[in-house]
Amino acid sequence: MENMYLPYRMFIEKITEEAPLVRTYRLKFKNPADEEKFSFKAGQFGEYSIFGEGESTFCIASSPTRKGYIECTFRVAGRVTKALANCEEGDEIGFRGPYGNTFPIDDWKGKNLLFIAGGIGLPPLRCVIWNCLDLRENYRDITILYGARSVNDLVYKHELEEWNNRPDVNLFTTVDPGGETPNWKGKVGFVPAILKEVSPSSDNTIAAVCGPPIMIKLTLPVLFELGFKEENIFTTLENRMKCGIGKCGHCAVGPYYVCKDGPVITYKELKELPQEY
Amino acid sequence: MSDLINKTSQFFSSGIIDLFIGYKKGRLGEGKPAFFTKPDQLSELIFDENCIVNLAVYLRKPELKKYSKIGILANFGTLRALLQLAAENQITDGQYLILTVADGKVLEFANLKAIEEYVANNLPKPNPERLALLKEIESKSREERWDFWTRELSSCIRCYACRAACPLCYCEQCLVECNQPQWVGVPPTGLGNLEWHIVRAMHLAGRCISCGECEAACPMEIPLGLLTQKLNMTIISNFGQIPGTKREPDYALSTFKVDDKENFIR
Amino acid sequence: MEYKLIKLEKIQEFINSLIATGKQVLAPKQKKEKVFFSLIHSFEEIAMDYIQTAFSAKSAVFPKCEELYTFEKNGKETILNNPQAPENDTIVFGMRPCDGAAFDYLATFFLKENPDYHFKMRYDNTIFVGLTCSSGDEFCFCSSVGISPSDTRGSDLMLTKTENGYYVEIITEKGKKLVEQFANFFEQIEQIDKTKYVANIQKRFDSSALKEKISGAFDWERWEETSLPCFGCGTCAFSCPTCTCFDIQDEANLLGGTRYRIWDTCALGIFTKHASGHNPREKQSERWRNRILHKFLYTDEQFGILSCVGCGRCIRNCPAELSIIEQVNAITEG
Amino acid sequence: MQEFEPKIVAFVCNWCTYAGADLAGTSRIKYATNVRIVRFPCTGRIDYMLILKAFQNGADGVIVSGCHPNDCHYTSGNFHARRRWIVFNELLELLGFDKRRLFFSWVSAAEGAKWANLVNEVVTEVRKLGPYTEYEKLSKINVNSIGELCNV
Amino acid sequence: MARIGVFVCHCGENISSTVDCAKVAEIASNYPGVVYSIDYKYMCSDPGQNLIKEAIQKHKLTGVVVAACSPRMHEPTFRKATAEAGLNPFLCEMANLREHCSWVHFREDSTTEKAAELVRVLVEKVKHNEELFPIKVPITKTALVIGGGIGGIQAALDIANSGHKVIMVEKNPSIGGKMAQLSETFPTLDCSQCILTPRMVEVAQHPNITLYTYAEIESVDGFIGNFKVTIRQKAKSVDHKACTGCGLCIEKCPIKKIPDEFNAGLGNRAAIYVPFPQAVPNKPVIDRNNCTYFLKGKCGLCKKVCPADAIHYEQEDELIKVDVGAIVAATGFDIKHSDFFPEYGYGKYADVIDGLQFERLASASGPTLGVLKRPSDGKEPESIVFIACAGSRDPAKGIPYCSKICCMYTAKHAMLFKHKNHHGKATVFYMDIRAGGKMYDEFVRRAIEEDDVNYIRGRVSRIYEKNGKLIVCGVDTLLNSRPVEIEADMVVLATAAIANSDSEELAQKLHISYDPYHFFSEAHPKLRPVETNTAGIMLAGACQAPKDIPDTVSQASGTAAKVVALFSQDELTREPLIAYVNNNTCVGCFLCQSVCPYLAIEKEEIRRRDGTLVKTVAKINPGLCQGCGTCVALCRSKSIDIHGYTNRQIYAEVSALFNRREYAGV
Repeated sequence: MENMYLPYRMFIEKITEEAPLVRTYRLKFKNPADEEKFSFKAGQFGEYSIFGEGESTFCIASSPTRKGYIECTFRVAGRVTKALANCEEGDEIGFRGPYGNTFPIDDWKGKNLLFIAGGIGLPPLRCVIWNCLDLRENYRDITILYGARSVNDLVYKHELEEWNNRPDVNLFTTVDPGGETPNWKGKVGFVPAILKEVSPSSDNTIAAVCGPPIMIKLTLPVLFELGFKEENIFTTLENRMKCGIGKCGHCAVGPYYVCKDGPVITYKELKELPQEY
Repeated sequence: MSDLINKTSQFFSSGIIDLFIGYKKGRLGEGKPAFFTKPDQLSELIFDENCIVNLAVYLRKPELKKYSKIGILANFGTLRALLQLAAENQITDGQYLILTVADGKVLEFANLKAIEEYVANNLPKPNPERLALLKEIESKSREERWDFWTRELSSCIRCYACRAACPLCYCEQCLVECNQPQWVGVPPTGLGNLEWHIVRAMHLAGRCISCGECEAACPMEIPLGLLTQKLNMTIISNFGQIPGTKREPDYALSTFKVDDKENFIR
Repeated sequence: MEYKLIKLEKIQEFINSLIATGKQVLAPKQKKEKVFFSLIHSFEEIAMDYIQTAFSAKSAVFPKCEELYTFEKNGKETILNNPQAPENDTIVFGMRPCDGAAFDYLATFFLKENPDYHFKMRYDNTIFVGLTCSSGDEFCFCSSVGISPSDTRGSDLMLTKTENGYYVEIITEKGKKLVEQFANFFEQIEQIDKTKYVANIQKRFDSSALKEKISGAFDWERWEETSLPCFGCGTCAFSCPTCTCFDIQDEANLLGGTRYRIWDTCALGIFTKHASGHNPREKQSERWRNRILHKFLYTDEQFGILSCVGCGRCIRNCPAELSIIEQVNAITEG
Repeated sequence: MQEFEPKIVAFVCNWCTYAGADLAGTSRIKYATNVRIVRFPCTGRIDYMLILKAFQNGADGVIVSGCHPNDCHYTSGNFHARRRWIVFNELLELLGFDKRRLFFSWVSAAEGAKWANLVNEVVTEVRKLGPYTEYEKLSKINVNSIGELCNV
Repeated sequence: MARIGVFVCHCGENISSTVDCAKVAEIASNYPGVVYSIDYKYMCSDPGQNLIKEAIQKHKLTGVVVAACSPRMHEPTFRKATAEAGLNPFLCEMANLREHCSWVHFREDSTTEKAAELVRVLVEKVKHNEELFPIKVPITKTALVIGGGIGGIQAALDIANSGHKVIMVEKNPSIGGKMAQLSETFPTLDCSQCILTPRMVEVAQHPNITLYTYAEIESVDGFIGNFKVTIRQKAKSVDHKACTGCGLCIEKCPIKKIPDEFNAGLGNRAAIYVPFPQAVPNKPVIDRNNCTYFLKGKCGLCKKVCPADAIHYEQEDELIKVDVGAIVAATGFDIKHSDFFPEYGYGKYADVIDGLQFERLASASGPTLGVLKRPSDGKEPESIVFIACAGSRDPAKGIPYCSKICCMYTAKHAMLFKHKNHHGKATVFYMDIRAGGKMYDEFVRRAIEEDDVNYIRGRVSRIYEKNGKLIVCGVDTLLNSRPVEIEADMVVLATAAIANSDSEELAQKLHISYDPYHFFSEAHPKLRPVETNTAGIMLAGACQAPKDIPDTVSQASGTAAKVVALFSQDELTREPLIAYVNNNTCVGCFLCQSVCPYLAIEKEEIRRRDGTLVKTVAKINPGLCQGCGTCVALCRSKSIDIHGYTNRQIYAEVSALFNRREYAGV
């Protein structure tokens, strides 16, 4: 039997500075055998270890279609993320996972996809966005609406550029009023307002929303107004987690363990849960 | 008791209080904490020397914020805790309606100054049994003492019930929850446990009002109150400060005398 | 099922032989006012007459401080090491049937889904010897949660004290092996009717009424009022035989260290607190509600088992004298 | 057999003892190499927890030193520190901690020789005591322990 | 992301003779986070510093550890070099390989091992260093001088002459202080008022000085460069703008028998009065406690006679708010009075007087116009006994300190007496003669040798009256403690100099510390003798400790220099190594407040956007904090930390100790 708490030993292949205190690490397996048996799906997350400091939970931000590495994007907040931020390219860290459920992208085949993200909420969706883009033929329109507090706070700036240039993606980027720069070509305004402005069709469309709670709270009514059904709105939950495998109890919301029954959840399911997230 | 109940119910009916924290009969006949929101519940209200829980511990509960004025039936430890909390800027004069029962009579304290006077006049002598126990431990050899505490403290499961039960452990972030740096090892190893109990004792030195709730709450029967007691005795004998007797700041460790005596500095 | 008898005078020899053969015997032992499960070095240390230990014996399979793994730092490389499996069998001796049921629950919880390496390592290595309750107190309520004071669930061997000695029911293969290994202490006996040796534990609440009410109890308006005396010490959870929550913590220096899992509880405010400061369960009443609902609703939904076994420890240990029985009755009364 | 070389940490204030140790250097007074100095602004800054951490990290002895009473650069930091030490010392005493390994001293900026002597004395005394193991043993207690939930 | 550079200095051979510097650099290169490591002969030389600067840029260093001499020596050098390379200077730390290692150990493995470990400790520390920026505090270039004695006058003039504004507050109706009361000054015996009054006038006329007499300090807030002071201008009842100082009111005032403070009670004054003829300002005030109008509501004579209509009974105390950047406390001292010496009959025998009274008797402007007349009957004394150390150096009296000025003025008094009465008999009882000072000992010798003053070393046990004479009983310790009895017509006690009775109150208003005798405490007894612990508040004169005039004037000029130095900048730049509070975790117990020697911990209210109070937390005033960190160690929840010595930094240092595996090759 396997000690599920033992992480894979990974090394940092590449560090990208995304925004103030936000970084993306590309991780590769140290042991080729580990890489061999490892696979994951869009929406899953993992526990990233700095030995001696602890573990921190983030989603896998790269697409399962891109093999040989995983990427994570994190904001420096606590003890572990601070220690992570102190790492150099080539340094070793631990990773265990993948954990949790996935976006049901197979069920989404033939549908329009609407991704709405705010701030550091894009990384969980980036995974599924790339996954769908890499399987572009399976889906109809793909619309991405991404907002951040300021231009500087936008993450994945290069990829936003790339998506913007792709004819098969409708990208809308926006920054909060006052966060724009003189060269800013995107929109200015809060995500819910821009969503209203863009007003995508809800017909045969799946919406995936990820971002700060206040953004989600204000975006949902707009989605309902646009005619989205509760079961077609997906989001990901972020509770405090420790074990990742439904044992330690930290992330439990009633009988629902975010780490194993989530983190991907439809609004319909979310409504049924006790309001403890 | 009827006097107490009558008075308290008057406070309710005249709208002076809308919550009263007192005691009712517990499983072994002793008083257990009870919260009264209506005068008709007050028939259960009791107060005697077996009402030992320090009710001041409840005052920090966010659940109590919705009550406009709270009355509290204070035993001696609670009174001292209230003074100490006032000295530490945690409660203000007049914030609570404070009652106690002395010689069968209900006393209502007009202000903290009145509590100060009452406490000054009624300070009990240290419990001789506890002193004897402390003395017994102190008379052991250094190694025996180390062994004794290592064994006792190894029982600790780090539930922090001692902290939760202490009316003066009100920090929003306890030192053990500080992880940058991690001052105290969280795992309940012998080391982490020793560190925790050193921290607890040091943090209460000069602040502990000797209510004994920490030890009473300890599910592992660790005599941890002896540590705080010892330090309090040190503070009193060296610096003359008795915690929980003053409503203004009076903390031996934040002041000094040029001629403080010590014999261990080379 | 096989039945044996172990004479009163033999029990001492039996225990001492277990110890002599290197088994770790965990048995009730008196400390001050309370009885705790402790490692026993000889039979005399055991407190055989007790109603309930202050803590359950769950530490036998779920220690309060357990190595998940160790790591050594060697330059830029880290070497990870699995913890060592215990060398010797552990015997949990003299646990109450409620605890047996609790171990049954723990096995389900830890092993059904994402089986837990560390738990299994110890669980497989542990033999549970139950002891029928001949008496109970007003805090015992196993019968209210569908467990009897002579329940054999979760035990490998079940002992019942009779006039002639301890009547032994061999429940599992593990138990059988142990009896075979120490056969000379056991006598063959026919099955007997245990009833007269078994305590009568009153029903403290109506479990069917509870079942009816509990699913909608999250929004019950009296949580706050009924939990006011709780000051969040967490003793209920730490002493609970079925509470499984844990925290993961590292201890290390620059050369290496250990990743531990340690007991934790939802009763503490920091348990759910996010790094951002947001806390899904901000108030003690919410944490108290979570614990009650976890025991009586959530594990039922998850595994079809109530995770309260009616041992009464949380009531006996509560410094504010809150009672889970009173709480449940309050819920059922509405 | 090689002689035991104790590991000594010194927590010193910047203005007196650190300067005193500097003076020992400029005066070329030789003393044992066993000591490692950690610099603080003032003895008032020295947290008692750091003393414990030093032992946890393998120190066999700890020196805490600062300005003589009345000499504090900040006028009263050492007085506050002294009160804390008095209380802390009592706690260690009750706990049976091996206080022979903890040394408090006042060393002024002019007392380079006193500093050197202090270090040598401490090294000699701790060398006699041998390696400090009590603390290390503590860190193993309870790890994976199934039955020592309560030590009777 | 930690990218640390380690620079190991040989310091010529100072380090490299006992430490294998190359080895240290090599070991350090293997420490986690170290990306560059090198040793060099002289790191502090220009090429050495360039090495650091280049490495910072080339290797994008995020931290620098210079392993060289004591940071007390070259920390500024290397921090400056770091800053020049574009890295925040506070990301540079020094490991002390010279004073703490190479110079104190022999060349052996353990020395190199120690050196490498010292480097490691600093590497771990510097990983947690943060960018810090000097604190800038704007400065209001106005000084407040409290006290108009010679100390205050000197400080005020020096500051004002440097071009800065000065506000002087004097509690009496006139400036001048104690010096104005003296007859002559030692050791030159020049007339005190003659040398003082020009200075007083200069103050009054100086365009940069605003003078508030008959005024007190009500409250002081703020911090260095930014004090907000409220002055209470006591009601003078006389409009000084209108008053011409003609003196008619004083003449006509019916209440004339009020003991005169200026003459130490030996003369009388009126209820409306000018303290002394040369007073500045030379305009009267009404003493409301003794004025019939104020006591009984009628009289009004002064108002009637005033030709300028300057008498305003309805005047009220006025609170004046001023902003100042520095404060000079020059409040002077007092002497022990009356029944403190029952054994000397002071207060019982009119002819037992104190030194200040003697000054007034001897002064040409005094109540006797300079003729020495004894208070009881106005006779000129033939024999005077002077008793030095009356109260001073007497722990039993609670005054263990030396009052410093008495030896000198007693010699002066004896001399003055002898000069006025050549046949008089002057006897001095003394414990020791302390005449350290330029021309001081010569002065005392002159009294003994030229003026024939009889000095008896011994204490006086008792004085009693016999046949109209005062019998002074003492011993002569130089003659086997033989009892001596001296007949005297007058006895002068050199009573102890003590702090003003209101000095404690003022110290509390100023937030400065004071000693057990209520003299104000200087920041450092040797190196910062004119500053207090509260930045921006300085001392001048005897409010700090008993002082004579030259010392007072020197200190006042020193203080003025400090003030002027402060005012020479528009902003005060301070090292940012100060404490700070984590508002999220502070619970506002404020036990830290009393631990701060600088009273830098204030209360701050945390409010929601809608204005509701969340909590009150501690706040460190960056203008006051000096960075001792005592509050940091006291704070239970670790809500206070200190830049430069943060908990994380020090913890990392301690954790980095004793990891021996790295030294396998040593």
